[in-house]
Amino acid sequence: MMNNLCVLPVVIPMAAGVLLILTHARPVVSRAIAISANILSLGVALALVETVRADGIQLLAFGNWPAPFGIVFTVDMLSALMVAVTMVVSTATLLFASVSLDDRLEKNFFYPLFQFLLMGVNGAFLTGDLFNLFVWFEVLLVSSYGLMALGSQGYQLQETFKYLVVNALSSALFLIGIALVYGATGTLNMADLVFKFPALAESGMAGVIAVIFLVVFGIKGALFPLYVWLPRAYYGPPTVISGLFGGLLTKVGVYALFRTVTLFFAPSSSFVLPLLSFVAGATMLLGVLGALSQWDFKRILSYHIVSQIGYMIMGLAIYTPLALAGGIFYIIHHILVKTSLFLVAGAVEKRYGTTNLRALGGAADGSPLLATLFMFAGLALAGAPPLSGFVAKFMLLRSGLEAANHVIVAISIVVSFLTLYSMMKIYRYAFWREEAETAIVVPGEPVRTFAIASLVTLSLVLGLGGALLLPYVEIAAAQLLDPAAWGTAVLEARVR
Amino acid sequence: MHFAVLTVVAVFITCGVYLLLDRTLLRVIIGLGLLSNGVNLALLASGGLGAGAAPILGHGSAAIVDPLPQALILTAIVIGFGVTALMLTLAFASYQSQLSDDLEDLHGRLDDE
Amino acid sequence: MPAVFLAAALPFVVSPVLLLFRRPDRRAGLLSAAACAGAFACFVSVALGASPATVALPWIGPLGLSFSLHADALALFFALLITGVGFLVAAFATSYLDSNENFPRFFSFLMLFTGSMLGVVLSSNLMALFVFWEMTSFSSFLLIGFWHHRERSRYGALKALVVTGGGGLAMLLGFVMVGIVCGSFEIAVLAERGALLAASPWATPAVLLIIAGVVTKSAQLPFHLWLPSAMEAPTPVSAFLHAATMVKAGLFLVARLGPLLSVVPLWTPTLALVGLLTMTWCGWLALRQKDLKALLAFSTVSQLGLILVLLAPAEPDTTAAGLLHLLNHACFKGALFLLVGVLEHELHTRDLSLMGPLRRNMPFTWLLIALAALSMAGVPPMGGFVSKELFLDHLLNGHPLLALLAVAGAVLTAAYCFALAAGLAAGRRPDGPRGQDPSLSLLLPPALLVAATIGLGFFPDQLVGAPMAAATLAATGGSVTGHFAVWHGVGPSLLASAFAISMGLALWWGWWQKRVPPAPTLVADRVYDHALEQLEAWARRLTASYMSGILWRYCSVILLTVIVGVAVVVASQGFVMQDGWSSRHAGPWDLAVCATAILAAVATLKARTRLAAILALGASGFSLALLFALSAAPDLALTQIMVETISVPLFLAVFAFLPPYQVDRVRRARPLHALLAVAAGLGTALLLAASRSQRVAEPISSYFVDKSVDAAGGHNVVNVILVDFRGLDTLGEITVLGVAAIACYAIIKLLSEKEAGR
Amino acid sequence: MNDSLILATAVRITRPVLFLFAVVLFLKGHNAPGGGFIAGLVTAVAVLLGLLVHGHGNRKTGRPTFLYVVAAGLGLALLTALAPTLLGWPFFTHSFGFIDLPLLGSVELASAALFDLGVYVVVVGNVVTVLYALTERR
Repeated sequence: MMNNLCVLPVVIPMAAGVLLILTHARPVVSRAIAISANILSLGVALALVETVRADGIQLLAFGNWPAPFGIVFTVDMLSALMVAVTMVVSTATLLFASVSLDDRLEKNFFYPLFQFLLMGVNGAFLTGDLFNLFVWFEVLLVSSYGLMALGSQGYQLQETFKYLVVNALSSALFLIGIALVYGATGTLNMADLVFKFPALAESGMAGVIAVIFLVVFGIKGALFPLYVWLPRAYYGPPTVISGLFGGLLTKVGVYALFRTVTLFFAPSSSFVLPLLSFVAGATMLLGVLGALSQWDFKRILSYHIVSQIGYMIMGLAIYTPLALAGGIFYIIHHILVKTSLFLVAGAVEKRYGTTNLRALGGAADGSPLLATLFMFAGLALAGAPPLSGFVAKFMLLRSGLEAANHVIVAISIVVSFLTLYSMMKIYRYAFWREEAETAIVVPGEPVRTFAIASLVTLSLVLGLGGALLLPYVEIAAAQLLDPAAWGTAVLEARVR
Repeated sequence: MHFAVLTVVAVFITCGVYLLLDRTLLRVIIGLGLLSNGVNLALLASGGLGAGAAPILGHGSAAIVDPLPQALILTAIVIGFGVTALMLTLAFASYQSQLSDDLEDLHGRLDDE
Repeated sequence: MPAVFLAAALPFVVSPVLLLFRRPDRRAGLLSAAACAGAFACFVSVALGASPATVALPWIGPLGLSFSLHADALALFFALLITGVGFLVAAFATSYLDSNENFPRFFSFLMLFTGSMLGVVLSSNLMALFVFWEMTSFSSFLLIGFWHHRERSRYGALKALVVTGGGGLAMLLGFVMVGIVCGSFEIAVLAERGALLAASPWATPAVLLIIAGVVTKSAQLPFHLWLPSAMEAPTPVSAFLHAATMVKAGLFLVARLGPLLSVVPLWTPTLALVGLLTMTWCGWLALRQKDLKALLAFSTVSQLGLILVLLAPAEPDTTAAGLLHLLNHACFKGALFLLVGVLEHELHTRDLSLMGPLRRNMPFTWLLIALAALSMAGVPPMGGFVSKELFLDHLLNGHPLLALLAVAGAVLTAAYCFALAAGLAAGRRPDGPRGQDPSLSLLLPPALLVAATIGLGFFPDQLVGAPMAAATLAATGGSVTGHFAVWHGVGPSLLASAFAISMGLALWWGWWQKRVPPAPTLVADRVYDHALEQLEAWARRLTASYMSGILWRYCSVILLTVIVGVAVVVASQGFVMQDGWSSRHAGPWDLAVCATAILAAVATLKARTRLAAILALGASGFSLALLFALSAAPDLALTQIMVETISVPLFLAVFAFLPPYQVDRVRRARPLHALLAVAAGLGTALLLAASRSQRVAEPISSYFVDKSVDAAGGHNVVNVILVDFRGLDTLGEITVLGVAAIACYAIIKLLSEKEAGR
Repeated sequence: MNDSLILATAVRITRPVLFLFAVVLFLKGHNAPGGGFIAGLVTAVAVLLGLLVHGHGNRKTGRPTFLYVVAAGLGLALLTALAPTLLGWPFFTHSFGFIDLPLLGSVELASAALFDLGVYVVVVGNVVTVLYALTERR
């Protein structure tokens, strides 16, 4: 099915971004444009999800050039879901930012950078072309550099510089990977590669290419041992930006892993899944230990990003329909919950002027609603029932046990426990105790609370109403596990 | 031809990586520049280093070289250019606020203590 | 709407509604009490058969999860206990809490707990049971930490959550294993599939994991540590959660799953042994407490051990006895906690050794305490006597060593009960604080509970015989053979009972009365504190060891990962490389340009000044442009030249101002860096040659050459690819340029503003 | 003083040549080496030369004029790509045709050229913005 709808999640943010450059000096207008664009994209994304559910994979051959020659957007359920959840959290984040960001930052191109970031993220989720994926990665990265440095504080600048260098190295690796793929197969289209790539298995080239791409996406997705850059980088920018990054950016890397591993790497190299299983366990464990070592709200959350990514990769590594569905469920859950946690941190910072746990205190008395929201989100992150994290974790546990992968299951349980402990540590220091003296009342609290509450409510809905999302993630998992059908659908689609 | 070109790729990447692992701001940036030059050349080689005319049609019917890697390299060069500009800006701004070009001085804090 | 659903949902509905009350509004408490009463009435109607006992509620069907409720006699027994005690506690708390307390929050948490607890006992699905099980832990956390400005409260709350939450997670794993083995999570289905479980290799680990859940929740050895710390909660909470209900969730689970899990031989002996040891050891610990709440806490743990012993065999007679003692314990221990709360309220201390004589000043309070304590001591004709007789009876028929332990436990229990009753009567300090009996609203709830336990002593069979038999039938599928009676005739158990009471009396009189021994520090407590401390310290060291914040380390990690990964793959899978993919031979020009490029690259390493380094980079770029030109790529050559032309001045503009250039300031890691660099460079080149030499398919680019002129109207194929065939790449590429410009501008602008503001 | 005079003169002569060169590169791009990106860079070099001689002049710090240029280029490129969707064609479908003009003969009109123009504009906007940002502080 050729469908121009597929490109709208890229076009709308881009158009909005262009407009927002022009209106940058007028925050009120900018907010209105940005938020309406987001809501529009959200609508498109939901329409895409429904279209894919009803009619199967949606395609768009750009310039009317057929696959594998032109670039194709290949929208299966995973892509559509990722775009939809992206738009949900970004809308909430935007709402939050519109009442929390410093006026100076708002006027200095926060909104256009934000929209271009979304453009890159959505493009990466939708494309079916390896080099095009590289381009979208660059779009989202360069926007993230801009956002991360927004404010030009010393710490921020130096961490952004390091973040940039790490990602530039990763981009160079990406290009080397592409050179190897093109050199060996003469194609860049992922559907085409589904059929051509396995021929490389014999010579060992498939394995080499797999390692390179695993590292490239592992850097973006913050996998062991490649996540070293993340905690500091995410500490620098204003909390609301960290929130968007924490929820979204690493998930692009995880998405790329899900996509490429299922399409070519796992079918052609037997070591990929055991390797991922090991990496998943190490990522979970070291991430959560990192979180335990910290005394800052934002830093703890940053380490938990790492730790939680292990669970998603665990789903990929187990590689059964239930496991992949669980992994995708986990991605969606985590994007919502992690963003909402960062936003809570942002709201706390707004009120008390710090995120240092030792200096905080008494937020449960100062703003009980916020404490309630944190409690829900924190418990959801730890996988506590009946929130969204529990359903995802249950699926992973069950599939892990069914696949007799006992080690990873045991690690995941231990990490859940430590996550719970770590969340309660935050609660104990930031929300309990006597209220910190630095408390100030800042305007915009209701909007901030609304933004967080909407995400937390979604987490609750996905927990209690897991049956609503389950069919979608099951479709997504089934599509991932049948790359041949996916590839055929893309290659045989007719252009006008 | 491929031996010569591959040697250049190897040397560019070797020097690039070596500089990238330095602790001086400028050398890191130069390292990345060399690295991306090497990678671009690698992309060119992936299309094959055959004898052929430039991919501009209409001047006789001689065999032409693979045009696709050239297009990819062009895109990569442009993106690299944009990123380099941003990196220079960051290096500049970072220096202005920290007054050091030694990256080990810029290691940041592990936490707030 | 079925009454079961209504009753289970009521607390969850009331909980958020309560938050709408204003802070000092006691009506929040009344509403909670009303909710409990309403739920109680609903359960009564179910028990009388006036309403269906089963409600189907979907959750995630395909995963085997449902929220269906099933109120069989066992569940109803617990549900009535929960709502009944809940009603009394809510009523008590309404007048007990100081008027400046946050009533809405307190009762909201309390209702959340009540609902969760009802969920545990009513769920017909194992995973739903787990959901509510964990929710009781979370609400307990919030309630223990209710006075969160106190460090001890925060500590106790976290400890309770760590222990019960951790046990819960272990149990989750056990549940999922059982569910997979038996092919269902519905408890009714599971009960029939014990054979499947018994045959599975997972049976033993699964049972051990579930036992971990049980013993943590019910605070059995060695996890008894959290309950005493949880006593920092407001007293009504202690009475409700930590005496009457939550700690009994573990026991409920034993009763509920016993028939299924006892197919695994480990189940019964493990639980029975843990229960007995806990009963005796914590009885000893209770005897050594001066803090009344700590005494009651250890006594609770000890009593829970007793009940666990009775429930472990999953046989009808012992189960009935266990349930009876559970009911008794809820009554006398709930009453004791509430009464200790009254004492604390009146005397502002909980320390036994500081209290004045109570009998004269607070006669009613003392009387109730004494009666409840006597019931706990198992003195006839109180309710506690009836069930303790059954307990001793059960054990005297077993192994003599176990019987000895049981009797020792009974002796200790009797001793601390006398210490409680008689110690308070006279008081340690004649000059200690004196209070007076509180208002009726505070005395009535404990009085009702005490009345219940006395009633259970006189008319056990008439009062609860039938419901107990039904609950036992529901739990074990078997019928009770005997009757509950206060008088069994003279037998070994009566003798043992008499011995225990007299020995207890002697122990109290001869030893405790002389001097209260100092409260011991718990080994388990020390282990817990030390473990957490060490964990954090270790995590800190570990993280600090690799989270350096130093860029070259980041890059080294990445490079090392990819190089080692590729090397391992190549070493294990081999490597094919053929020549002949490059048909063009290098001419002198080619070689000259390549040599220049290499020289330029090496020069960047050697450059001693910034200018030289930048120019060397430029030179490498320009020679690359020449190489492009020689390789039939004129567009690339042009682009490269222009990019270098602009980049070099940019570099100069940025770096002109920096301090003198320093090369190789760090020496120590140089060899590693060189190794990584050479491996990366050489590796890339080799891989490239390998990949190119084994091309498996014709490249797609011939399509572009074919279509360029006719279908896209351009002769320069590269340009046509850029603006047409792969125009989307270019759209992304110019977006990168645009965003980079925005970011550069914003960074510099904000930097200037920051400096101007300084 | 003399140096800068010579430089200024050289630049005065070079800049128009460069601009013209840029135009040629742009127009030829579809059929010969060149195109929007290269033309944009050449234009930017011309601007750079001007900067070298004249400095920032009295350009007021902090006016993002050239970001508007970037926006215009991005907008143009996006609209060109978007236009075919209005007719139901996939995004980015280009079309081209030839018309006869006096003096110039047969001239190709291609929507791809419009897109390339967008590229050109963005490149100019980018380079000039970055240059100004990095040099205006001294």
